[in-house]
Amino acid sequence: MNVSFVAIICYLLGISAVVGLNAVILVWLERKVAGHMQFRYGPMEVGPHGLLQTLADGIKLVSKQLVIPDKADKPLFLLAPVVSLVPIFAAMMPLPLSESVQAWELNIGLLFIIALGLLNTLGILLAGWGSNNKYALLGGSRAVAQILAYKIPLLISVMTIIMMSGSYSLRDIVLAQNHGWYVLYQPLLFIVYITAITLETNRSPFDFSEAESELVAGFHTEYSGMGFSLFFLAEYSYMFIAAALASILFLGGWQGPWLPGPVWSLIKIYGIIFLLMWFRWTFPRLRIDQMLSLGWKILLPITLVNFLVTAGVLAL
Amino acid sequence: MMDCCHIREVVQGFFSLLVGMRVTMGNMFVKPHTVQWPRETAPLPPGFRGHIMMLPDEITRYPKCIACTACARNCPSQCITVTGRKPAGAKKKLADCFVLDFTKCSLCGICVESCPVGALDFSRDYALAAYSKDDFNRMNLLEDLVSPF
Amino acid sequence: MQVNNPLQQALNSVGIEYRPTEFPNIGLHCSLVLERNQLEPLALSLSRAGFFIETVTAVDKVQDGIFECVYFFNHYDEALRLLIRIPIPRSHPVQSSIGKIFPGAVWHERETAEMFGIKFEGCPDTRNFLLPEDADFHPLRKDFSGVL
Amino acid sequence: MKEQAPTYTLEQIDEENFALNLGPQHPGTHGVLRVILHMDGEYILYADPILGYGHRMQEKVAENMTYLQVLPYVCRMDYLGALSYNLAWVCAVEKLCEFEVPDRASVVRVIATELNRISSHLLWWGAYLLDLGAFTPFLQAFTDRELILDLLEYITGSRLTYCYFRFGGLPSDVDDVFLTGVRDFIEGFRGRLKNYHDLVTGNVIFYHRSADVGVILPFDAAGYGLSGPVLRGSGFAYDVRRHEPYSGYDRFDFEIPVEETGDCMARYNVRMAEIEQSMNIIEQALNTIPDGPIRSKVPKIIKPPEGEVTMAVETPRGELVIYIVSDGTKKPYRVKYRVPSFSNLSIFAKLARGQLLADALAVLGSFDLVIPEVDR
Repeated sequence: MNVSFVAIICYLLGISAVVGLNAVILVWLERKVAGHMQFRYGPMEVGPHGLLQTLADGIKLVSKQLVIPDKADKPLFLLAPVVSLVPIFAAMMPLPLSESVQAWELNIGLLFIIALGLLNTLGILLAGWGSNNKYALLGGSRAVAQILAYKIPLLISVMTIIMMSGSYSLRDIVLAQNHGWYVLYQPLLFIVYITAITLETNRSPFDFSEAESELVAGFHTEYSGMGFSLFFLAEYSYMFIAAALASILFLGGWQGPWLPGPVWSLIKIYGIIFLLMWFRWTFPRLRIDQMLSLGWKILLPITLVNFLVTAGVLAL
Repeated sequence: MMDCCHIREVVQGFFSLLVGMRVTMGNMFVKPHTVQWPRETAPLPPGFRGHIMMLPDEITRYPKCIACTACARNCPSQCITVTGRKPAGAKKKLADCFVLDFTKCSLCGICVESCPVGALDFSRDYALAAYSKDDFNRMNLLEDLVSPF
Repeated sequence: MQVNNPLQQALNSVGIEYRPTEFPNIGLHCSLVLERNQLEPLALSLSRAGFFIETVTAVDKVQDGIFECVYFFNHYDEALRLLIRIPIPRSHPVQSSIGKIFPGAVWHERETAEMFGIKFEGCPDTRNFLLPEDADFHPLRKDFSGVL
Repeated sequence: MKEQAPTYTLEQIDEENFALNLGPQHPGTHGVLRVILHMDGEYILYADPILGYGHRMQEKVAENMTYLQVLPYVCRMDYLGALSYNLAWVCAVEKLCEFEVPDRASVVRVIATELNRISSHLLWWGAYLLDLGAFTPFLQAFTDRELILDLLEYITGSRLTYCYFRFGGLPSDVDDVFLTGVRDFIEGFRGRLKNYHDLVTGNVIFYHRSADVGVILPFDAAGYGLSGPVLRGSGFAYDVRRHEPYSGYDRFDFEIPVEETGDCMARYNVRMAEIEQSMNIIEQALNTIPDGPIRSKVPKIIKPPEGEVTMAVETPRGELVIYIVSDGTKKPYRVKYRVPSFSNLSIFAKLARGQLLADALAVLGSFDLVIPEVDR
């Protein structure tokens, strides 16, 4: 780890820029995708085709008062969005966009990102508990209930990939796909993985912790202004990380003909994000117990069987 | 056997999701139905019921209203106030004050139908906006017409 | 009329004569004026015959000094709208509840109770319903002026 | 009034449980309905609906108005099926005063009311899916609903709270533009309805959210006085249009869709089938629409004879009964609206018991409630 202090600062600044820009683009993209799937245009007023709408919204949110409920647990209430957002800066460090564009080549990068991803749930739980609101509490408890249901299939599918590539390093995993992307070998696992990251990023059809027709706004019911926008930022950044992992694990990361590596990476990442948006604007929400049985009764057996079969094939 | 059914169910369920995704993807290639107001406007139908207005007589440009108060009496919301006088030398009464409280009006059109001389009609004015309520709770409908008084 | 009319059977079983009315004119198949104590057995027999409760309401006949409790029943298989009127004195407005027989009647009775000030004895829930919780006026009475 | 708490037993309620105030401002309750839920985690132990936030005392209002003046007010109760209410009131007064209605007017009334029914069901379809967490169906339904609103606006002049029918007929005739517009709409909509089924009906998530949720047993239906699609989902083929035909519904050939299971899925299927039946009715009406006058001679001031009248109409939500007592003056002596949503909602407390919160909202959505109608 011969990364100098200055380099870390530079990378953090770069990551902040990626986080901010990514959120601006994704919010705009989400609204455009939603609009066009629903016979609407989406934002059109601020900037060409509403490109600057997110910026305008961001300025509005920042300038708003942060209302703290009287009976809320103030430290937790204020800490929750921060707990949600901060791990993202760390989690983005080991993500390679190409062979050379990577903040920190970490030999256990995959585990590092997955471990930090759990902190998002902690943020949601803190928000739900600290708000002292029944809807928020239900949202927070739902987020915790769903962790196990998706983390175990997720981890097993990641383990399968690790077994195939023989490395925890994201860079090595991509390089191991020189002869063929893993999605070609493991299409079923790819579907499971996409389902799991939909769950992980709390997006419809699994947006239990903020189910707006049931829990008003779930864990962020009481948040306004900056607190709310931090959660928003965190949500879209987690989407970016999850999609980047999916592209690295299954779609060969930056590999692709003609175009340079980072472009391929971004195309794949945003392709997967578009898929997640497509899910969101198509499906109704599951019920919480149905999600649990989906996780335990469908995803887990698939990944386990797949794991054993892969192990057997590799051993031969 | 149970497991076989279970797997088939899962696979069928998965394909039903793809069918739904096809529909939303298809939607993306349909031209949006939004009308970008105010740059575009939707056509107003011929029978559009805006707030009521006074019709002038074709020749004299005086209001046709004869101040019979049929509209005011039939109005379910009591939002019309009308008074009339007889100008010197005229046979009929003419309205000298016709005030509509548009904040109460439910746009049912009973006043227009009950008018015996056809002095009332719906305007096609739909983009109503004002800074205060006063602009609408005392709308003087005789304003634009030539007064006989 | 048919003999196997469920309404006829239900009425006969509690000893009430079935007299159909002219349906197209007033929209009813049968209209009865009953005593207060006749209601509960009739409701039970109507329930057994498969009738459903349409509504419970009242009419304030202020000149006669009575409230008329009005019950509407109908049948799902054939249209047999039955209207039951029960006059109760305005000075002592008490009526027995059929909420135990038709659970849906509870809401109608609560509404009637607060609107007319009729007390439904045995109604499982007597809180105010559509009016504010603390309202103690009865707006549908004819002598209610709207001024408190 | 003396207050007495409900005598239901809440044996499971202890300090582990909590009360959740659902509404009156909640995205899942479609209006100002408030339900106090006593919950154990996500499970509902006991639900207590509290009404009256939109109460306007419609019945007293009607007592203080002439028969004509009540007309625009009835439509304000059910803003989604306003023409059914409009029709109920004019039919009731016509029955009371024995006015004639010309054939053409009756048929146009049927066309307009059925269009209104389709638009109401479409809105329900979108809103129900919104309750289940899907957003696109809502706007998918709205794009088609807009077309209906355009058609109805063309004849009635307004888009939501229509006040189109008059005693003895209609205020204005319909022209060919409207009739061909309706024909075109039905033709196009039949094709688009397939997309609706692809997007939602076959969807496995939707199926699991709706099937076996909120089952209404046939026994309960009569006890709670259910009607409309909520009832027909439980196996009763009761439809006022068939049982007590009004406005010439007996001339049309249509089926009453019935499902046996009584769950949310059954109510969904009934409504989807009803949209198709309504289209059949409209098509028949378009083919048989006679020429002739649209309004019979009716006195300017309506003064019905002393007496009373009961008029039942099938609104998109169920059976509406209007009961008018006339004392021979210009104003009704007593008006009672028996509204379908009121009775349909009354079974909710029973169904919600022991359900998950998400299911309870699905049940609420499947009832297709219009709260101003419940509150009147």
